[in-house]
Amino acid sequence: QAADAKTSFRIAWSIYVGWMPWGYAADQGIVKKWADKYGLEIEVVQINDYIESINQYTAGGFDGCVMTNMDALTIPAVGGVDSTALIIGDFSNGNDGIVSKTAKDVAGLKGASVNLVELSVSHYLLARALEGAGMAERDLTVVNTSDADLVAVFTSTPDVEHVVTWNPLLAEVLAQPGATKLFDSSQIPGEIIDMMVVNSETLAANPDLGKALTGAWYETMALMTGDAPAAIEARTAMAKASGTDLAGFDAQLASTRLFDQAADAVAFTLSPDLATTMDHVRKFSADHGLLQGGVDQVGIELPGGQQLGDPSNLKLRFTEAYMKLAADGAL
Amino acid sequence: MATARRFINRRPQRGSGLLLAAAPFVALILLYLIGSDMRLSANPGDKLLPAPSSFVEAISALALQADPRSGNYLFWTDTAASLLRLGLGVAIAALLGLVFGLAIGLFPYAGALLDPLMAVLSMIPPLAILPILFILFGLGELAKVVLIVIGIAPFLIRDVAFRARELPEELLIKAQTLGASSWQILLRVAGPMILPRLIGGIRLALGPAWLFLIAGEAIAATEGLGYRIFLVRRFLAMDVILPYVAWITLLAFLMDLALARWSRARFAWAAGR
Amino acid sequence: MATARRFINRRPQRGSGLLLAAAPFVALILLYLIGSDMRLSANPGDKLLPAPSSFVEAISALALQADPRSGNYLFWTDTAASLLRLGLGVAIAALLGLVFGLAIGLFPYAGALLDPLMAVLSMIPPLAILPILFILFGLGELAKVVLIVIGIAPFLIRDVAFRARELPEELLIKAQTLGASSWQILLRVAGPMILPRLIGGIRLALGPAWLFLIAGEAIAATEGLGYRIFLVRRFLAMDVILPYVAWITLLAFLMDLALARWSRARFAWAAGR
Amino acid sequence: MSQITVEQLWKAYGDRSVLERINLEVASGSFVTLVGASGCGKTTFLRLLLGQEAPTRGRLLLDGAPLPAEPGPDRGIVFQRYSVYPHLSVLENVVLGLEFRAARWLGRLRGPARRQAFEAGEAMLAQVGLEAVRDAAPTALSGGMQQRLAIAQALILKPRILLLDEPFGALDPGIRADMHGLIRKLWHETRMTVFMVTHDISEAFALGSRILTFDKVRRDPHAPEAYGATVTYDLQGRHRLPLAEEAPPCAAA
Amino acid sequence: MSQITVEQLWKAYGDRSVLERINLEVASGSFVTLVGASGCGKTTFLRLLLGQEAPTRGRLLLDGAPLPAEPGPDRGIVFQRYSVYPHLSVLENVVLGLEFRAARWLGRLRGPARRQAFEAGEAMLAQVGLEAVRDAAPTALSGGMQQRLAIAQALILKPRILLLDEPFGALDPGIRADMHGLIRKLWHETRMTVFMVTHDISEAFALGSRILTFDKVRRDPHAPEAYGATVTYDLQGRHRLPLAEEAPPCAAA
Ligand SMILES: Nc1ncnc2c1ncn2[C@@H]1O[C@H](COP(=O)(O)OP(=O)(O)OP(=O)(O)O)[C@@H](O)[C@H]1O
Ligand SMILES: Nc1ncnc2c1ncn2[C@@H]1O[C@H](COP(=O)(O)OP(=O)(O)OP(=O)(O)O)[C@@H](O)[C@H]1O
Ligand SMILES: [Mg+2]
Ligand SMILES: [Mg+2]
Repeated sequence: QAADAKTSFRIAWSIYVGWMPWGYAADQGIVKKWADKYGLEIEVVQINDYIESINQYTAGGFDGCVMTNMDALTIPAVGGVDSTALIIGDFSNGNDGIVSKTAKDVAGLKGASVNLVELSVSHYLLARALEGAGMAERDLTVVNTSDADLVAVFTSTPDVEHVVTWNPLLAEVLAQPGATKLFDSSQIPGEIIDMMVVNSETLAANPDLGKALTGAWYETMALMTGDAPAAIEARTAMAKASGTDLAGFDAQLASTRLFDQAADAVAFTLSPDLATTMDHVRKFSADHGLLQGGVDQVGIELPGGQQLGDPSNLKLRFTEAYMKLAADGAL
Repeated sequence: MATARRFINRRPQRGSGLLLAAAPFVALILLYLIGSDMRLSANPGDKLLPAPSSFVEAISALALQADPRSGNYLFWTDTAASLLRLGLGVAIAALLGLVFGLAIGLFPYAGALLDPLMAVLSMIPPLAILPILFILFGLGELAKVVLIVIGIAPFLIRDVAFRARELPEELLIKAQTLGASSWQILLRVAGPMILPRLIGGIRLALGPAWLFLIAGEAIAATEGLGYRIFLVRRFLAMDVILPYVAWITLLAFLMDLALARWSRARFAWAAGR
Repeated sequence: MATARRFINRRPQRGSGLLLAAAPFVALILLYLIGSDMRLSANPGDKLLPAPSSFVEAISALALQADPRSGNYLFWTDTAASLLRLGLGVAIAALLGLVFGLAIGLFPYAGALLDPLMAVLSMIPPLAILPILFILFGLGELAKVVLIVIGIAPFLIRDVAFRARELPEELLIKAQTLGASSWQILLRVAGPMILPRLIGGIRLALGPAWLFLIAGEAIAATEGLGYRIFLVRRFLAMDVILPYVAWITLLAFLMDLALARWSRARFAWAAGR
Repeated sequence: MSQITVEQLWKAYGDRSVLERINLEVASGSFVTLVGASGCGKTTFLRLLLGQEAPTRGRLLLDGAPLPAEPGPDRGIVFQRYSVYPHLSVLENVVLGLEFRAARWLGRLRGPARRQAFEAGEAMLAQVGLEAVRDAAPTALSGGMQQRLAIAQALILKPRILLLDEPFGALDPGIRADMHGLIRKLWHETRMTVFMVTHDISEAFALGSRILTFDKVRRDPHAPEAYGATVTYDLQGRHRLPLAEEAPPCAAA
Repeated sequence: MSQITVEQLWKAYGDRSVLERINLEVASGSFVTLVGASGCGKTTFLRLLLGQEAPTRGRLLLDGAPLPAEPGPDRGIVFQRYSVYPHLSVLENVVLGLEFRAARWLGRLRGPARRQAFEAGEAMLAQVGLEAVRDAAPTALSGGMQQRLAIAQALILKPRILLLDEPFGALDPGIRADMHGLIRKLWHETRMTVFMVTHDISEAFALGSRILTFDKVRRDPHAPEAYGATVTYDLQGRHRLPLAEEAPPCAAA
C-alpha cells in the first residue's frame, strides 16, 4: 500500500468550538511533542472552509480531518475513501438550533422558507425536528444559504425569518431581539457527533499516528478544562481564535457535550445508540440523494463487529481502540 | 521556395488549421481520460475525475428525470433561473451604462460630478461588500441581480463614457451646426453611435457577469447553475460539477457569439472600426 | 453670452469642478452617518452600520496592537499576504499574456493552435472550478495564486494577441526588409511595442484579480484581507469589514494610478494612442 | 445679409499665440479661401467663426452683432473627414437638420411632416448628384461622394455662412475637379458667404473670390511660439501669385 | 547588379483582377516612378516586388533569378506613414538594421561592435540632416523629419532596390521639395534601383528616370472587377504629358 512507511502526516481542521483544541494543541507544541514521541511529523493545517477541508481530505490531500458523523458518511465514505473515526470529540448538545423571528414552535414553520446550509447537519437537524412534529420537508421551503452570511441575512433582511445554524452563529442569531429558539440539538442528544477522522489505510499502516493524535488530544483536554489559570488561558486563546471571547466560548462549550475524559468517549462509542444514530443519518442521506445507491450503499462498521449497510463496501468505521488506550493511560 | 520563409509569414492551410485548433482540445480530453482512469482504478469510488459515463448518468438524471422532491427537471430549472438573473442583471447594467456613460462622456458637468465616483466605485470588489448588499436588497432574486449590476455597471459606464469622448468631435460640432440641442445630440447622434460599442462592452462584461451570478447563487438560492455547483461541492460530485461548468462555458460562448453576430448585422456601419 | 449655451458645451470651472467631484462622496458619507445614527439609536448593539468611532477602534486594534496569539499586527500581515499573492498572480499572468499573446498574435501557426483554446478557456467562470483548483493545487499559497492566474491570464493573452495583430503591418514588413528574423521581430519590435498595451491590460485585469484573490482567501487562508473579511463576516463585524473594503479600494486605486503613471513615464511614445 | 467683421482678433492657447491682430471685413456672398502653411491657424480661424472657440481678445461680428458663442444652424461646416453620420442612410443624413429643427424632443419626424422633410432631402440629394444612392450607408460611398453628402447635409438648413476645412484634401485630383464645379454651382445658387481652407494654392485661386494667406510676420528666434500668424496677403480671386514659394512655412519641418 | 524582369505578371484577389499582363525590364540604377488613379494596383505592384505577395501568374526576376518570396534586406521600403519605430530613438531606428544583421539572437549589439554600428548610424543620419536630433523620440519629429529617418533606416543596409509608396504624400509642399532634393542626392550616390509610387504627377516627372502609368485597358461594364490594370504608358523622365486629364480613374469616385 502507498500508505506504508510514512512518517509525516497532514491533518486539517476548521473553526468550530469542538475543534478549537486542535489549533491550540498545534500552537502550543502539544501535537509536536506527541509526534516526536512516536517519531512522526504531523502538520496541523487550519482551513477556512469546512467543506473544502473535507474535500481535500477525500481527494487525498490530508491524512486526517475533523468532521461530523454525517459528513464523514456522505463525503469521504461515499467517495470511496475508507475512513475511521479515531476520536469522538463531542456531540452537539444545543450547539445546533432552529431559530425564528415569528414562529413559536416547529409546527409554525409550515409553508415557510427556512435558510440553512443544505445537506449539512443543520439540514439533518431540521429533518429530525420536523419528524418529531409530524411534518416533512415538503411542508416548507429550504433555501441554501452560505454559513458565512447567515448572521447577516437573519439580522438585517426582513424576508429571512427562520434559520437553522450552529454555534457561534447560533448565539449571534439568538442575540437578535425577538428571536426564538424552536428546537436544538439537545433534543436529539448524541446524533450530531464531531470527530477526528483519519484514512483507515493510513491508520492501519501507521497505528502510531492514531496514538500520537489521541495522546495530543487528551492532553489538551486535560489542560483546557476546569478553572485553573492555565485552563482559563487556553480557553481564552481558543475563544480569540474563533472570533469571540471567553464568556462566549464557555457558553458554546456549555451546549457541547465535550468528552474531556477518554473513558466517556469510549462509553459513548460502545453504546448501542450509536447504531441508531447512524441509521437515522444514512436514511436522511439516502432521502436527499447523498447515497445514490440507496440506504445500504455504504457499509458502516461499529465497535463490536456490528455493521450497517453493504458489508462488501465498508467505508466508515467507528473504533474505541485508541481512545481506550488513552483512558487506560497506555499511550 | 516557401520552405525558408519566416515563421511570421507562414500560414496554415485550411485543413491543417482546423487540425491545429482541435489539437489542444483533444489533448485535454485525453489527459482527463487518462487521469480519470488512473484514479478510478486505484479507487472505484473516487469522485474527483469521474468516467465520462458518470457525466451522462448524472446529467441525464438531472435533465431527463423529474426531481422526486420538487417534481422539477433540475437541470432546466437551474438553467432558466440563472439565465433570467443573468439577463436581467446584464440588461439593467447595460441601460445604466448607456444612460450614465453617455451623460458622463458627453456633458462636462455630468463628467465632473460622476467620473471620480465611478472611478472609485469600479475599484470596490463587489464580493467584499456582499453582506451590505444582502442587507439593502434582501436575499431574494433582487440581491442576485443587483450583485451582477453592481459588478459590471461601473465598467460599462466608464467604457461608454470613454467611447463617447472618443466620438469624432467633428460629428458633434456638425450636429450643432444642424441646430441640434444637447438632448437631440444624445438621442440621434451620440446614442446610436455608441450602441455597437455598448454591445462590445457587454461582451467583455459577460465573463464577470457569470462570475457574480455564480457568487450570488453560491450564497443563497434554491435553484440556479451556481447554486447546484456549490451545493454538490459538499459531496465532491464532480460528475455534476464538470458538466455544469461545460454547460456554463457553452452558454457563455453562445451568448458572446450571438451578440457578436447581432452587432455585426445590426450595426454593419461600425464593422470597420 | 455663455448663459444660453448648450449643456454639451458648458464646462465647470476648476473650483466648481472639484466641488462637483466631491459632492457624491460627501453625500454618501452623510447618508451613512444618518443611517448609522438611526439604527444605533434604535438598537445600540446594532452591528450593521457602526459609528465611525467603531471603525477607528477596530482598525487600531488590528493595525496598532500585536495579536496576542501570533504576535503579528494583523492588519499589516493581512495586507502583506494579500499583496504578495496578488502581485505574484498578476506578474505570472502578465508574463503568460506577453509570451502567449505575442506568439498567438504574431505567428499564424501559434494562433491557429491556441486561439480557439483561449476563446473557450476565457469563457470558463473560474469560481465554478474553484473546487477543482483547490484539489489540483492544494490549499496553500499556490492555489490562490493559480486562481488569480487562471482568472486573468486568458484575458491578458487574448488582449495582447489582439493588439499584436493590430500592430501596423508596415512596421513588421519594414523589420523584415531590415533583415530581422521572426525571433528578432518578437524581441525588438513587437515585444517592446506591445508593452504599454500590456500595462493597459493589466490595469483592466486588476479588478478581477482582486476578486479572485478575495474568493480564494475566503476559502482557504490563515491571513489576508479577503480572509479577514470572510472570517469576521460570520459575526457581521462591519466595523472591520467596511474599513477593510475601503482599504482594498484604496490599494486598488493606488495600483491603478501607479501603473498609469509608470506607463506614461516609461512609454511616453505610446501616449497619443 | 451675412457680413462678417473681424476686429483686432487675437487667439492664444495658454502662452502660445496662434492668431494675432486680424482685422477683416467680408462682404455678404463672398467666397473666401484661406491658405497658409500647416499650423498657421487656419483651422483655428474657422473654429472662431464657428463659435467652437472664443477669441482671446477682439471681436467677431455678424451683420454688426456679436457672433453666437457656439455653433448653430446659421453657420454650416464641412470637414476634411468625419462629416457624415455612419449610422444613418444617405437620405437620413441629409434630412437630419430638418428633423432637429422641427422635432425638438424626439429629433425625429413622423407623418406628413416627415414625408415633406424627406422630399426636401431628396431634392437636395439631386442637387449634389446622389439621388441614386439615397438608401445606401455612407460607409459604402467613395470619399468624393461622402463629401458631396456632407455638403448637402450642411446646405439643407440654408446657412448664411458655410465653412469648409480642406474639404477636398483627401480626394483624388479627378474627383476634386468635379467637386470644384459643384461647390461653385451651389455658391452661385445660394449666395451664401463661404470660407474655405485649402492646402492647394491653385484650388484657392480657382474658387475664391477673395484669397487670404495666413503667416507669421513677427518671429522671435528664442521663443518661436510667442507670436501668432495674421493675414499677410488679401487678394482678389482670379489673380495668381506663386505664393507657396514666397511664404516660408510657419512650423519647422 | 539589380536588374528587374517582370514577365506576364498577373495578380488577382479571388475573382478580382488587380494587375494583368505586365511585362517590364528595369535596368539596374533606374529611378522608376509609378502613377495611376487610386485603386489601380500601384501598391500591389510594390508588394509583389517586395515579396509580401506572390504573383497569381507570371514571374518576377532579380538579375535573372526569381525574387525571394518574402521581404529581405536586399529590398528596402519606405511607406507613406508608420515607417519608423516609435519606441526607439532616432539613432536606434537607423542602427536597427545593422543590429539585426550582426546579432542573430539578441538583435542587440554590445561593446565595440555596438560602437561601430552607432557610428555608422550617425554618419547615415548626417546624410539625411538629422544628426541634431539623434537622441530624440521619432514621435517628437515633424512628418518630413520622420520620412527622412525612414529613408535613412532603409538605406543603412545598402539595399539593391528601394521601394517608396507615396513617401511624401502626407507632407507639406515646401518640405516635399526638400525631400525631392534629398532622395535624388541619395539615388545619385548609391545608384540603387528605385521604385516610387506617387499621386503627384509633377513629382513623378521631376524625379523619375522612367515613369510608368497604371490603368485598366479592358473594361467590362457588367463586371467592373473582371479586368486588372496594366502599364499603359512607359515614359522617359523629363518628358511631360497631361496624364491626369487623359487617364480616367480606375475606381468609381
Ligand atoms: N486646443 C489647442 N490647444 C493648444 N494649441 C492648439 C490647439 N488647437 C490648435 N493649437 C495650435 O495652434 C496652431 C494652429 O493650429 P491650426 O489647426 O489652426 O493650424 P492649421 O493652419 O489649420 O494647420 P493645418 O494646415 O495643419 O490644418 C498649431 O500650432 C496648433 O498646435
Ligand atoms: N489583400 C487584398 N484583398 C483583396 N483586394 C485587395 C487586397 N489588396 C488590395 N486589393 C484591391 O486591389 C486594388 C488595388 O489596390 P492598391 O492598394 O494596389 O491600389 P493603389 O494603386 O495603391 O491605390 P492608392 O493610390 O489608393 O494607394 C484595390 O481595388 C484594392 O481594393
Ligand atoms: Mg487645419
Ligand atoms: Mg497605394
